[in-house]
Amino acid sequence: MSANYSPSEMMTIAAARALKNDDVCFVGIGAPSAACNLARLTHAQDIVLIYESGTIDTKPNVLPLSIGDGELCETALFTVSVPEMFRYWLQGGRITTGFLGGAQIDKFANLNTTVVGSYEKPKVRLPGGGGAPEIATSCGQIFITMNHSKRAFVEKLDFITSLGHGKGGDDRKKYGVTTAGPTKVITDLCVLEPDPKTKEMMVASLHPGVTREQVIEATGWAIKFFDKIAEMPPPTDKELKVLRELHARTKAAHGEAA
Amino acid sequence: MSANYSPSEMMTIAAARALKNDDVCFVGIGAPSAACNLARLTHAQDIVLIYESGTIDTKPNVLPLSIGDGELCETALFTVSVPEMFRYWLQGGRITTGFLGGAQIDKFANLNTTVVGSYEKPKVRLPGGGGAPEIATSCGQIFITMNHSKRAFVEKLDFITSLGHGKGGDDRKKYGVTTAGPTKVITDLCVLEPDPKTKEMMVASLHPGVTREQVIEATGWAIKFFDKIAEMPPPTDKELKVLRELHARTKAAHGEAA
Amino acid sequence: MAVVQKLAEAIEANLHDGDTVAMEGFTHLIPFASGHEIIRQKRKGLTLIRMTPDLIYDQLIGMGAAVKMVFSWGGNPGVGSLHRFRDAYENGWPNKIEIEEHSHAAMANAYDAGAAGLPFAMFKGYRGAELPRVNPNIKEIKCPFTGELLSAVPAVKLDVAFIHAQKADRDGNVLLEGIVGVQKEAVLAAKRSVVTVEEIVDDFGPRSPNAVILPHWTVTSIVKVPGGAHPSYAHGYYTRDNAFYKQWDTIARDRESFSAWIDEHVMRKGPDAFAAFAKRAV
Amino acid sequence: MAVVQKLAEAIEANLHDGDTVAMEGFTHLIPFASGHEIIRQKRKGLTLIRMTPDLIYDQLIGMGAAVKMVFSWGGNPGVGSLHRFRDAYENGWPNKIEIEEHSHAAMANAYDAGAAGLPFAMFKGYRGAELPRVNPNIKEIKCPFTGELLSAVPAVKLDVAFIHAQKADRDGNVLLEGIVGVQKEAVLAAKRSVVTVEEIVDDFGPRSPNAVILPHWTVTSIVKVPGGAHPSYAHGYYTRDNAFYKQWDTIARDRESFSAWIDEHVMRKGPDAFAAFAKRAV
Repeated sequence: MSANYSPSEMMTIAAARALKNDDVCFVGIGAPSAACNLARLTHAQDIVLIYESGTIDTKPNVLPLSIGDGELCETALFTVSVPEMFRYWLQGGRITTGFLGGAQIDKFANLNTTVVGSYEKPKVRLPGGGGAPEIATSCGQIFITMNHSKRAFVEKLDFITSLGHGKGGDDRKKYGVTTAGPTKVITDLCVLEPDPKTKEMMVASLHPGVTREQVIEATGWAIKFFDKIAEMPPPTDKELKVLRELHARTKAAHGEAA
Repeated sequence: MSANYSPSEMMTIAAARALKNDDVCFVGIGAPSAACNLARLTHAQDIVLIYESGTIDTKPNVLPLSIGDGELCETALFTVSVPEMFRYWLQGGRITTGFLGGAQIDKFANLNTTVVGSYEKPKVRLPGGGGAPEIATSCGQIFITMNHSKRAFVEKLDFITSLGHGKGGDDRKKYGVTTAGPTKVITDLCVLEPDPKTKEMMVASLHPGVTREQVIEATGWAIKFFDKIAEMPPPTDKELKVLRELHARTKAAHGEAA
Repeated sequence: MAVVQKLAEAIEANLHDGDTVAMEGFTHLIPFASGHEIIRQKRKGLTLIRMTPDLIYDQLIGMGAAVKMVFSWGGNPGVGSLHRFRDAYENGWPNKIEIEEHSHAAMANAYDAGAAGLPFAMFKGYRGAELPRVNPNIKEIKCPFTGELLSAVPAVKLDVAFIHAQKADRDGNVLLEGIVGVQKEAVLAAKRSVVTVEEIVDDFGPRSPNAVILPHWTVTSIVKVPGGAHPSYAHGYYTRDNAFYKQWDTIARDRESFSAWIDEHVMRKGPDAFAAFAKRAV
Repeated sequence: MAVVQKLAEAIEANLHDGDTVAMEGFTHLIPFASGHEIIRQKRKGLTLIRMTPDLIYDQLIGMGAAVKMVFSWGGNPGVGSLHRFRDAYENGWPNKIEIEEHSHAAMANAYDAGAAGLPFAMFKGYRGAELPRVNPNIKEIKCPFTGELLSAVPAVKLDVAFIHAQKADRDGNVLLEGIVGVQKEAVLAAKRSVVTVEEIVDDFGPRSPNAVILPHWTVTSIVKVPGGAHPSYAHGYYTRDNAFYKQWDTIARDRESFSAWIDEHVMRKGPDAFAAFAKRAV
């Protein structure tokens, strides 16, 4: 085990560990992409990775900068059009686990990636939802990766870009949604999971060395903890090695391309 | 010019002549397929032929027995799935001329390929509409090829499989249809075209040697003639040669396959 | 996750009496070997969905496997009638069957909707045509922006899809090429799927990035049956047996010659018999 | 029927002030050469439709070509904001622009519906999401069979579609390979289309029967512009210039450096300048 790792590496590794060998993942750029490929290169070598650019069962050697880098297509089993991706594969219910992130999250894991401030007169105009609104409802379950801060973990979203557990309980069903929704929020401090009944996201495990106070301090709502909190095992040497090699290859590839 | 040709050859040749070099045709099996390929091998070498099996811009060396013979795919520019064929290409309005035929036709060129007798208790259960209901309304215009007989050219259809000019006039518009519909019915005796106003199909030309009486006798309604009737020029030597070679190649290919 | 099985095992495990099934292939890649195995296993009460019933459903219907057929063009392509279907529908031999009739566009869209997880398909269809009068599964919907009326039909939802393809790889992925019809849609619209293939390869090798592939986690069972599409065909392997399609008209025209043919060519044979047709490859 | 032209002629003939256009390419094959020519020809009042506006629309918006943008994800992929878009939308520089915002699923379906000749698209979308509150072009429809509620958006209908592809042949057919995005749909949903290509060949040669092709009678104008997708990429020709995407963040962050960049790399250059990027092929 290595003591020298960053909180961001711990977040990626915790997300990778949550993935199973038979998962079919709808992968986003950034931490999700790193986590999914780390899982593929360690304990889940048969995991199927799908990017919304249409690339199915892809095995990139370097992480893509964009959702449609050539690497994804070149290493994919096959590539479909974007309408087919969203119609047959996502809406068709063929994905077990989708990844999302956002600028803001609330206690029911609803997400905002649209605006800070009002929609009509935003303080900050963010990129928008992209695939998120339908990823959130069509995948079997959702994993969310985000850095933990009061600015991001808020009492009330400025805009609901994608549905988490709505107002809690079985609120998803009201919208005709039958999938599980967010089952894990993986941050650089801890992992949140929904209370089975209220669906409020609560701390299920802390990363090594992280205190409850740190989490409380970094959360914009009165965050709750499960009765039994596990401590996330630190990254193994292998996990760190594979992740760092992946990032090094990526950095070299993207720099050289200029 | 050759005097030795059959009425069926004249029908195919008359249909071929009606096709233009820049037509994009939705081709059916039988006489339409022979006519379209004859046109391609004579005066309209750039004509685009599409079969509903998904084969686009195909140049078969022998006529297909089925709508999806391997020959069609092997000689096609490309082949799409059947949903794409009906959605993007037919419904998308990308076809100039569609071919239809049927067991029964009425004076407004509505067609029946579904049942003889009642739908629920048919005297003869025919194959059904296949692509016809949407070909009839989505193509720029429709050519119909049928052998001329009282049993086929009827006062009233047992079942309306596909729309021609409906009850006449601008009846097609009532159904939200903006395409021209049947502009020619090409038989083994003559060519019918719609009256510009009533849209009743009337004799526009007679095949060589065919009399008005023969046509009247073979039609189940009181068929009308345009004021000026042309006589269809007989097949040229080249047309007959190309058509017969096409049929000979086809016969050899289909027989040998056993 | 696809498993490689024997054909008898695959049918046994995946198909039950009363199931709603599609055996697709638009002229090309029709899964005849699966059809014959279903006849041998004497399944009953099936609802058979197929755009063009073709000989494969004529054979199943003639053997009493079906109670309902959903279709859009019920003939022997380029030849004439499906006599066994007509005998069942018109005369109730060997049993009565119900029909649900659509157009090709309707069924192609209904498969697409099934694959896409939608409850129904919409299209510009049936305008001025009479089928909506006799088929209650054809309705209208209105565009909420323009007011235009469109046709609606229920999505195809299957218990089992049967298809035939050129190749599977060791991971259980399936490659189709040529006239691909609605096979991908049928498999994606089904709870279970049985895919017979010409061959199983280690790797598909060099190919278009946009090749038509069904990945392993969408397929239930893979069975190697070379020639398994005969008298239909497999692009790149063997051609359509157009002469047999013509002969079928005589074979199926009466009940005795049909029964004799099935006895000789289906009941007394197994899937290996199809290999003889694969060998005639061109 | 496709004609082969110079880029300046193609834009001149096909694009008019006030048109509704899409320049598509999902990360891959983005038609930057056409975008630059549109800037040089100073078109105004355009409605720009694109799932991911990317740098191509950031450049057009920064030069005042657009009055409206329809989109589903408006960032610099993997990098951050589109500063010129934000400056126009938040501060009205160089002019105000209106936005119409959708999800990817909505736009992908809307392109599909446009290609299919439908007036609208339906999908299981926006459930529990807030965009329908602020976008009147998102409505609901009800399945006439199950009563399930689905989202509806208008089909994409374009005056002109601009795409970049690998190859055209002498007949004017266009071949795309790799991440094909919504380009086929964009062309089929458009009245006119301008396709820039890496090369024009006599014949596409051996290929999958199911290759992605736009046939000549669906294309208005073909222009050979090697490297014309840079800093995006062309599968089989050259890779994405990820470093430039990162540099753009600095270039576009302020108005002066943006204007200087456009002046140097767009206004003082022509389509031939893109050939330098094609040569960096891997």
